[in-house]
Amino acid sequence: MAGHANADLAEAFADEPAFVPYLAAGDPDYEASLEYVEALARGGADVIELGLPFSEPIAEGSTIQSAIVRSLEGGMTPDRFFEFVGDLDVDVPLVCMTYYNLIYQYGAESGPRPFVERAAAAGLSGFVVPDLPAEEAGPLREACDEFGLDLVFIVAPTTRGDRLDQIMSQVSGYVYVQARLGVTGAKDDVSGQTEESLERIAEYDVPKAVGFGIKTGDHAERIVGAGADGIIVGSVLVDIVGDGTERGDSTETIAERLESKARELKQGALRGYEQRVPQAEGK
Amino acid sequence: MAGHANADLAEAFADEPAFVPYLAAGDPDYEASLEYVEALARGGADVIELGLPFSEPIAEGSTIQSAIVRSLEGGMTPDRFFEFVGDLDVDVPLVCMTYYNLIYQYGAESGPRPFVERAAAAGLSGFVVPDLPAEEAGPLREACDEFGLDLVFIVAPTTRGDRLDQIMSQVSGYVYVQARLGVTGAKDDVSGQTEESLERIAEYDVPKAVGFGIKTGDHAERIVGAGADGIIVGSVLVDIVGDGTERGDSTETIAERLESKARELKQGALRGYEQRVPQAEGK
Amino acid sequence: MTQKYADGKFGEYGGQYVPEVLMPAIEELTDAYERYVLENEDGFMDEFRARLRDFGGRPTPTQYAERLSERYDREVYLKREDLLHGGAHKLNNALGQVLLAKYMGKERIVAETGAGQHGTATAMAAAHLDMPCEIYMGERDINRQRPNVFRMRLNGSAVNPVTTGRGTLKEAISETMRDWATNVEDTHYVIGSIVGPHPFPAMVRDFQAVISEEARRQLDEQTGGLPDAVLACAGGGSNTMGTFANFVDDDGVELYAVEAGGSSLEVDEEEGVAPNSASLSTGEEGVLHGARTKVLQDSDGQIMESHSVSAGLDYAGVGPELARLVDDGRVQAVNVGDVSALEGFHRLSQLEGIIPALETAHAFGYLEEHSEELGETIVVNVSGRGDKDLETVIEETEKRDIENAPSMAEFSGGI
Amino acid sequence: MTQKYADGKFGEYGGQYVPEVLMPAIEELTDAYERYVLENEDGFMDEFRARLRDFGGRPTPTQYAERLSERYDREVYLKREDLLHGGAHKLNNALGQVLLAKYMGKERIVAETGAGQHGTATAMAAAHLDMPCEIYMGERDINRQRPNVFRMRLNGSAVNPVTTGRGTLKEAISETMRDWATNVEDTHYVIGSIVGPHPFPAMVRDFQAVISEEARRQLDEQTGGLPDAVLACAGGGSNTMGTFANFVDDDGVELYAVEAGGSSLEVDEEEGVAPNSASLSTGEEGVLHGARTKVLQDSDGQIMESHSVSAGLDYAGVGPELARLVDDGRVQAVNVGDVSALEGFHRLSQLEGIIPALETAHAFGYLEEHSEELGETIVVNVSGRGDKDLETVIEETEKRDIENAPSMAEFSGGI
Ligand SMILES: Cc1ncc(COP(=O)(O)O)c(C=O)c1O
Ligand SMILES: Cc1ncc(COP(=O)(O)O)c(C=O)c1O
Repeated sequence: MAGHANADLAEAFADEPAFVPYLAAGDPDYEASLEYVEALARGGADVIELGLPFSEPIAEGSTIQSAIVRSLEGGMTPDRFFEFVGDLDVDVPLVCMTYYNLIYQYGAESGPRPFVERAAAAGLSGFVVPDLPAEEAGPLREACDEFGLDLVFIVAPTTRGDRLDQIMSQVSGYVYVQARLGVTGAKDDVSGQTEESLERIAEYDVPKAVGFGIKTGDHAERIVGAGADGIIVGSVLVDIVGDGTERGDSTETIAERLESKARELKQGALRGYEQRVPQAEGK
Repeated sequence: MAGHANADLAEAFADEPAFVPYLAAGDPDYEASLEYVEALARGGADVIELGLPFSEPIAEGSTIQSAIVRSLEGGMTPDRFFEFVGDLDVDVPLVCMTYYNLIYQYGAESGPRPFVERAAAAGLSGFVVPDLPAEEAGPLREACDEFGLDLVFIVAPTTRGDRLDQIMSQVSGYVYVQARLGVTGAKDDVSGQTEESLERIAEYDVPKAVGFGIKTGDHAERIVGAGADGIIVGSVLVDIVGDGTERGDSTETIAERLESKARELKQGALRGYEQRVPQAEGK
Repeated sequence: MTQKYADGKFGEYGGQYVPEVLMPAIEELTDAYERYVLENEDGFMDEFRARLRDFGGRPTPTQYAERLSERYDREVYLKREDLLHGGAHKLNNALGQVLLAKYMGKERIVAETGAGQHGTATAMAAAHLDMPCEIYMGERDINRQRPNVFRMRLNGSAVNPVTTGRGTLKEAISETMRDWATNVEDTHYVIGSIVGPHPFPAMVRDFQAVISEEARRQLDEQTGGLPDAVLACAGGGSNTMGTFANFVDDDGVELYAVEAGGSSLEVDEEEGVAPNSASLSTGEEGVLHGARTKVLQDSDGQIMESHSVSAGLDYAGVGPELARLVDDGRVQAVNVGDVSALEGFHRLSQLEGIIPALETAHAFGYLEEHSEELGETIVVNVSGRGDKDLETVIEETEKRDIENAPSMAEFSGGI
Repeated sequence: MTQKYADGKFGEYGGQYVPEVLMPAIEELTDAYERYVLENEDGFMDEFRARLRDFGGRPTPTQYAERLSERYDREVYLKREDLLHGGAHKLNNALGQVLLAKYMGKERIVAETGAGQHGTATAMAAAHLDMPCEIYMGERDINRQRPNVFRMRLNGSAVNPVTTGRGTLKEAISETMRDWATNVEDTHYVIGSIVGPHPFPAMVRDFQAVISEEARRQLDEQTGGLPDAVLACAGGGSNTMGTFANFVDDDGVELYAVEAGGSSLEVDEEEGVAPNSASLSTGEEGVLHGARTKVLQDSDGQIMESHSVSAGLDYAGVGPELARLVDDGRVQAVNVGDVSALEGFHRLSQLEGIIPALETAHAFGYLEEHSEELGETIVVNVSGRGDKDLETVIEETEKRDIENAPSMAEFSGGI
């Protein structure tokens, strides 16, 4: 574990591989979105990444962009987001995934502290901020330490050497291992870069959650089999919300689909872990 | 009279002021055009200027341009033109008004000679070539001398000094005194430049015919009263042809109108001459 | 050529707020910038200068504007970037970056474009240097700027429509960053102004600084001195910083960044819309497209849609260096609205025989309104020519009944 | 600057075949030409040169074309007149004549235009020099070239539609001569090419000769020598003679005037139509618009309607000096058809990042077809940029299925 360990996030990875789903809060509207997030929890989520939508999501592919547009059009704002967190009936840790400008602008005082304070009060456990590199993360890291929240960083296939050290010295909770180049989005294959990435960061003592492109239980199985401590899954779930909404399906139907997809992914992860444990023990 | 005096043109100005009407040959078609030219002769023409249409008539205003387009569309060519002259039943001298390129291109041999030879054979008396200045007129002048035809030149309100001398040394038949700046076209007033122009060339011993803009018997009267030896009238006659054709009037009707307009102009010229003769005698 | 702020920070502005996946590329680019641009390694800057001269047509003149000078009773000079190949200052930067990409061994170019000026400049540079090129452009902009789309296609570039959001420049930048994040290893992102993460703001400024380098020398040749005021329109701010860079140290020279005041400086928070693009004048500090800078945003920090009659100024952010210079009081952030810009457009066309870009026209709007405060000798940057704007001018002039315009009646249906 | 044939005769070509009413103006102009242009009286030529530099953007570069050089395995250089203010070589002449008119005390300018390039150049020069200006343009051309009409209007010129004949350039010239004949005392006629009565052919050549003056020097700076071949497209021939003038005495330099071969070199005598504009290659001696020269005419001497995909080459005559140089064997009269020109247009756009005027593209069509005969070092004049031609290119490319063109599908409806 790295130098920062403020919240309960790492614990979620302690016993078995963690399933970390993502949804944009408020997609397509506040009420339905509460149902969907709760369905993920029922389906076996160990941590949930909740997107607070920003108007310029430069790290997202088209699926999550669309979710962000729907959520913004539904009236989502930072304050509504904190309300949303309060209204959620789940008992897994929640991570806020958003862009730095929203964190920076929040509250009267300039800088990230007011946002973090409010997040802590709302019961959030940490943050992922895709446009905040370690070099610029000082003030947010400090505020997280002050309020006991985790700050998750993303490690890309291209991250190496000094950069990797710097990120690893700042991360807490878990590290988000980006499985491939590019932006978020479900893919039909598992990136060959995953194992290589996991190997590169093996020595660092922090849970490693792999994301970007995971779509099925099989993907999850293979990734956990390759050594991941958890899987992060976003676009395929967001698609369930988006497609169902577009087709006019009921909230319950969509929630059921999410729950069963979550189950599939969690089961996959567990299978991967089972394959691995004996091997690991064999070493 | 200048150094060149080849044909019978000057004679037409000898006894009384000459009325010199213009029509484009073949406007709007061959047969009707024959009638129109003959009507002018009946109306009192002393010389007739027959336009051989050229595709780029840079010295003509819109009225005569339109006549040229009609005539070309009716199939007029240099050879048809000579036929036309042969078919005409009039006994006044005929002057061919055209642009230099048609003269230059005619016949197998390059240069103006074949055209002039053919014109002489057809019974024409001379030429007016608005885009041929005295400086470039040598070859045509020579050919005219060879075949006994006149070469009329235009003197503009801006022509003075050496240029005037040079023109006057080349001209034969009559000099065409351009009454105003610009291009051909009927006008509602008589140009004040006329008297000045006539004065400028008074000393030269060649008949002076004034043209550009003459429209009525009154115009004609004033211009001859001011000392002109003749009047050249085009656009107002071309308009009778153009308007009548457009309205679908019969060839006879149009021919009658031309004859009566010719009469009006000729009478006007005679009135002007009568006013002038006693004065001239009084001097 | 200024070499300031090579660390990528302009006071609190600047930085590198980008997804981690891009950081290695940005570090590689920073390294290349320092070596090739700042140190002229392998003669990069010499080649860049030579190509700007032979392909781009540099130097562009600094022209004494007789009739404007008479009108305002002061000496007005025009820096003629409208004469640069492609018709705007944009090529200085595009050519520099595509050439740099070549030096870096990249095999593919991506770029965003709004009005299409940066896109066409990049497509020209890419054709010239034989680099495959894809341009991202908002779908709405594609429909508004068809001739520029066609020009890019003629130069052999692909034009990728961006359908997210409102389909304009802001979304195109985001989308180009996504492409870059996906193809970061063989691809260089040619950003179109002094915006984005370091080293872009410094690098684009250095490529554009040739404008003020020439203008300063040319004015000195003609007047034996420095101007009292330098005016340039500001969207992202590349022509502005290019025009200012070599005057920043001359304390006696006042620098005016003229932004698009649009139809009003008020914003509609509800709609997330600013009816202007005056981020320097009215924006708040924030993080957009990789840099901390002045941004048009609502109180939550969501970026607003900007608006201007000139598509090329229509951007919610501005270069971090300009933000800093404005805070420092070194640059005056001013603005004029759509009407004043249109009047400026017609005035320059009629009085000087130069049809300016609508972006450029803003500077002439400001000159008209404030000439008396600008001292004796004034340099105005003519950042581009207006051929691309003819349709817009017809429409916007008619709509507003601009006083000094010729009648638009016969062109009502467009041209 | 060549000063040959100041007497207005080029062998049997040239002369002054104009209505008498114009002769005094032509004599006055000849006098002014001799004093101001040939003798630099009152520093006329110095002022002209300074304005060409500061307003026009001269010198334009002579650029080494890397990819064309590679393609043809010889050294290809481009003289970049496309970078001149207004986007074509036309301004050299327009600025010279409007300035001359000022020196002559004239108070009004008239000009003809076909495609609108000479009209826009004249309108720009007139605005710059504060001269009222009226442009005659065929009605059909007005409808085909709306953006150029609008540009002239923006610069404050009146545009007078010419409805006679077929409403194109030929008729516009005739009509402008009529205006001149009417207003000859205070008006100067700015003719657009090296055509018309003396002194126009010599004078326009002298104003355009700056092209070859620069190209000769610039090429020498880059290669230490002269080119083997110089190519320029020829309509009336002003850019051609401008590009050739300072090479005419260099016997080792072959000069190629590339005319528009249109769709065919055959003529339709019946219709009075030549489906090309190749008057140098196929025309016969005749008199048109004030000069004896090579002319597309039928056997009677009626002038034919010419045709080319490029409006600016679409003229039935050609400058008398070029006619003479072709007869003398000093200039090679060659031509390429519409298809070859369109391919040349796309080739230059894609390979060099320069979108040329369709007129210019003819020279590149010829280069492609005959590069092997042109020696080691070739200069091609890029007489103008192609922004004005985008609509035409879409239409004509689609119609013909040009091989090297990008797909026009998405632009089918026009842009
Ligand atoms: C002519 C012109 N001027 C100015 C601008 C504004 O850009 P910047 O502020 O980055 O120079 C643009 C952008 O397209 C432009 O085309
Ligand atoms: C770009 C360009 N090149 C060439 C020409 C042909 O004219 P000239 O032969 O007189 O140079 C034109 C005429 O409009 C033109 O616009």
